[in-house]
Amino acid sequence: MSESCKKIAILNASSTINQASKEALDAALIYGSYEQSTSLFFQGEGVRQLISNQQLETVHVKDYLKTMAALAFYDIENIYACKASLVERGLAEGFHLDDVQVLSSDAFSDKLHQHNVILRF
Amino acid sequence: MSESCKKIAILNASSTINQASKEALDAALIYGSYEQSTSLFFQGEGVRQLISNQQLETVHVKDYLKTMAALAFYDIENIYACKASLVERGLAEGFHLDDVQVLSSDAFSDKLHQHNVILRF
Amino acid sequence: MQTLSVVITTPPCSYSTITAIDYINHAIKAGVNVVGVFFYQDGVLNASANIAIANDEYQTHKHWQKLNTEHGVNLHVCITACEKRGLSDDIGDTVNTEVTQSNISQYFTVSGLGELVELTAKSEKMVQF
Amino acid sequence: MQTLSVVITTPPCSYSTITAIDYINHAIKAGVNVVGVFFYQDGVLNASANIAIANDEYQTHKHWQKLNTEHGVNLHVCITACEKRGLSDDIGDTVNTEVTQSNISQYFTVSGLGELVELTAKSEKMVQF
Amino acid sequence: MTILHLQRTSAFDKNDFAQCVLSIKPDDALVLIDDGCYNASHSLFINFKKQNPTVAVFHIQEHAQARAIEINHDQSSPITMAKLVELTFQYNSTITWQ
Amino acid sequence: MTILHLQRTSAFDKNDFAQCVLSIKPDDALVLIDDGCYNASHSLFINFKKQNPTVAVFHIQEHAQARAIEINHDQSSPITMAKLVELTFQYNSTITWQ
Repeated sequence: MSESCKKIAILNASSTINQASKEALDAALIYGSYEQSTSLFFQGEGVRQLISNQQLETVHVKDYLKTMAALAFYDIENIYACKASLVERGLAEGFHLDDVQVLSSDAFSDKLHQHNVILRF
Repeated sequence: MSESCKKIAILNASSTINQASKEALDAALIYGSYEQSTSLFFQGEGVRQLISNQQLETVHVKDYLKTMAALAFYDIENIYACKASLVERGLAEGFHLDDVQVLSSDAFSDKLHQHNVILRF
Repeated sequence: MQTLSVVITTPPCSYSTITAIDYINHAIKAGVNVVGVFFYQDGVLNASANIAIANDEYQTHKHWQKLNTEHGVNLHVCITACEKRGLSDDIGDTVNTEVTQSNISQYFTVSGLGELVELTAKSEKMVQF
Repeated sequence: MQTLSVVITTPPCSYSTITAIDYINHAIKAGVNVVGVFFYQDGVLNASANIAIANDEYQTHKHWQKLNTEHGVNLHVCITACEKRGLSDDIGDTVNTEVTQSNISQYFTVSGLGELVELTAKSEKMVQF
Repeated sequence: MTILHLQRTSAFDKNDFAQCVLSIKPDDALVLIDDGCYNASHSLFINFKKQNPTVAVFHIQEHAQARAIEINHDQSSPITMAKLVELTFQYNSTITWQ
Repeated sequence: MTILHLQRTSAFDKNDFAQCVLSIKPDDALVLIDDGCYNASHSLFINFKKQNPTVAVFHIQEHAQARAIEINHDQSSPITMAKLVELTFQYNSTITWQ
């Protein structure tokens, strides 16, 4: 692996029961496993991925959300949620992940701007 | 072909440069060629398919809109556009097809309700 | 007997397709005669013979197969929609040029849009997924 | 020299893919070094060896082929994303069980997500389409 | 004739639901399916319910449960997939908003 | 750092553009691509322009032309695909809103 001090942002925009959301997480974990500085952003319908008590197995979908527990293992510690997206959807901040930072649209965008590569799924 | 006095509605909801729009038209023409009573509805982004002076070849897309001229040949004469969708998009009624009936949301829905099978693309 | 046809436009790895399969299974359980399923647009990708989904995930393709083999449900794919998406029943073999191969699953019937018209005529109800 | 990688997530028959190819061709024309293209999600379907698009329509797959053969652009497909969508380089042959076949186009390189990380590291810019 | 409207997308993401509510007549029914269940908390749905209190509205209970969505039964009746099959035959046609 | 925002969907259809405009900073640029060109007549775009008159906005001329969209050059500058390649290297990163 060539040296890289790039910061990678994975911007999650799809709702929970969505192949795109699962494949976004797969990409984030790979960046993490290669020790790339990686942050996760949740905006729009993407914030739904953070909500507690979802039961994906009920609709025969494997609970990939559990895999998010591995994020810390790969040193993916910067996890940001857009407050406006949560408020718009009437969602409380009861997340199944610790350490999610809920940010105003401005602050959320500020954080995005600190990254060199941004992929949106 | 078994006898059928069903009325088929193809509800076009996708913008012009979209594979779904082309495949919706293909389906409509087949229904027409089998002498099924078929109507075309354009709503939401779908109304854009009716607009004149589009130049699909500019972006390397074959101008399937020209094929709409064949609709009359297959006796597909009921073509409805949702006025609210046109107004919302600031589109004038300058269509490349004759005989498009522009209807209020209520009248548009009334017409939809006269069909036995409705496919939306 | 109630008759039903279903149109599928979502691809095999979209979770939306699970809902469609669930619906068809419940229709069969309720004694509905499922005349046929017509695969169109990205839905034709369900007919690929080479789908391999991780063992611990929903095996969409195996559920289609089961609908065909155990319940006799006809699975029709639109060949025009197939070909532009990489599926064909007429692939030249590079070794033996006289035979052609297919990468469309044997549980699916290669059809055209005319079959959609047939299904429409033959079924009381037609539902799109 | 400016370096660029491109991530493709749209399928071959989506007209969105034409825009991506147009962009890459213009990058090459401008003297940019296109380090690689990474196909992910439904984008992997571009790598199907059996796409047949009507002659009078844009031949997406031939344009990818041309980018590879004429401009040496590396086309990487994510094999995990491929397999759940029916593409594989390890298909058992029904006649001769000792050989395996591939339905992935020869112009594409079978890769994993690790290649996405490599491309990210090796390119000044990464653009998603 | 009557239509059973199958709403599969979220109005927080796409604009199909806006078209759907404009198309519903008094004797039609609306079923929230898949991500369509998210609409239960969208203003389009809430306004629709206010203006059309007598239109039948259902949601697939398992689809709401999978997404941790709580829907007030005054607003929409939870149903199973088996019930959806029944409904298909009680209305003249269906439209799938997806 | 600066971001080049590539907007590929229509706000008349999907809500990506609403998220895009919330994310644009003064030194960023916005490019309307593909169906994104339709946004030129959307209220989200018009309000964005009013509130951020100095942010650079472009559209791919051929993409607008293919769709018979006329965009006032005061609102957005028409560019070629070659220019888009140039822009890619003038900003620190890109986000594709699609």
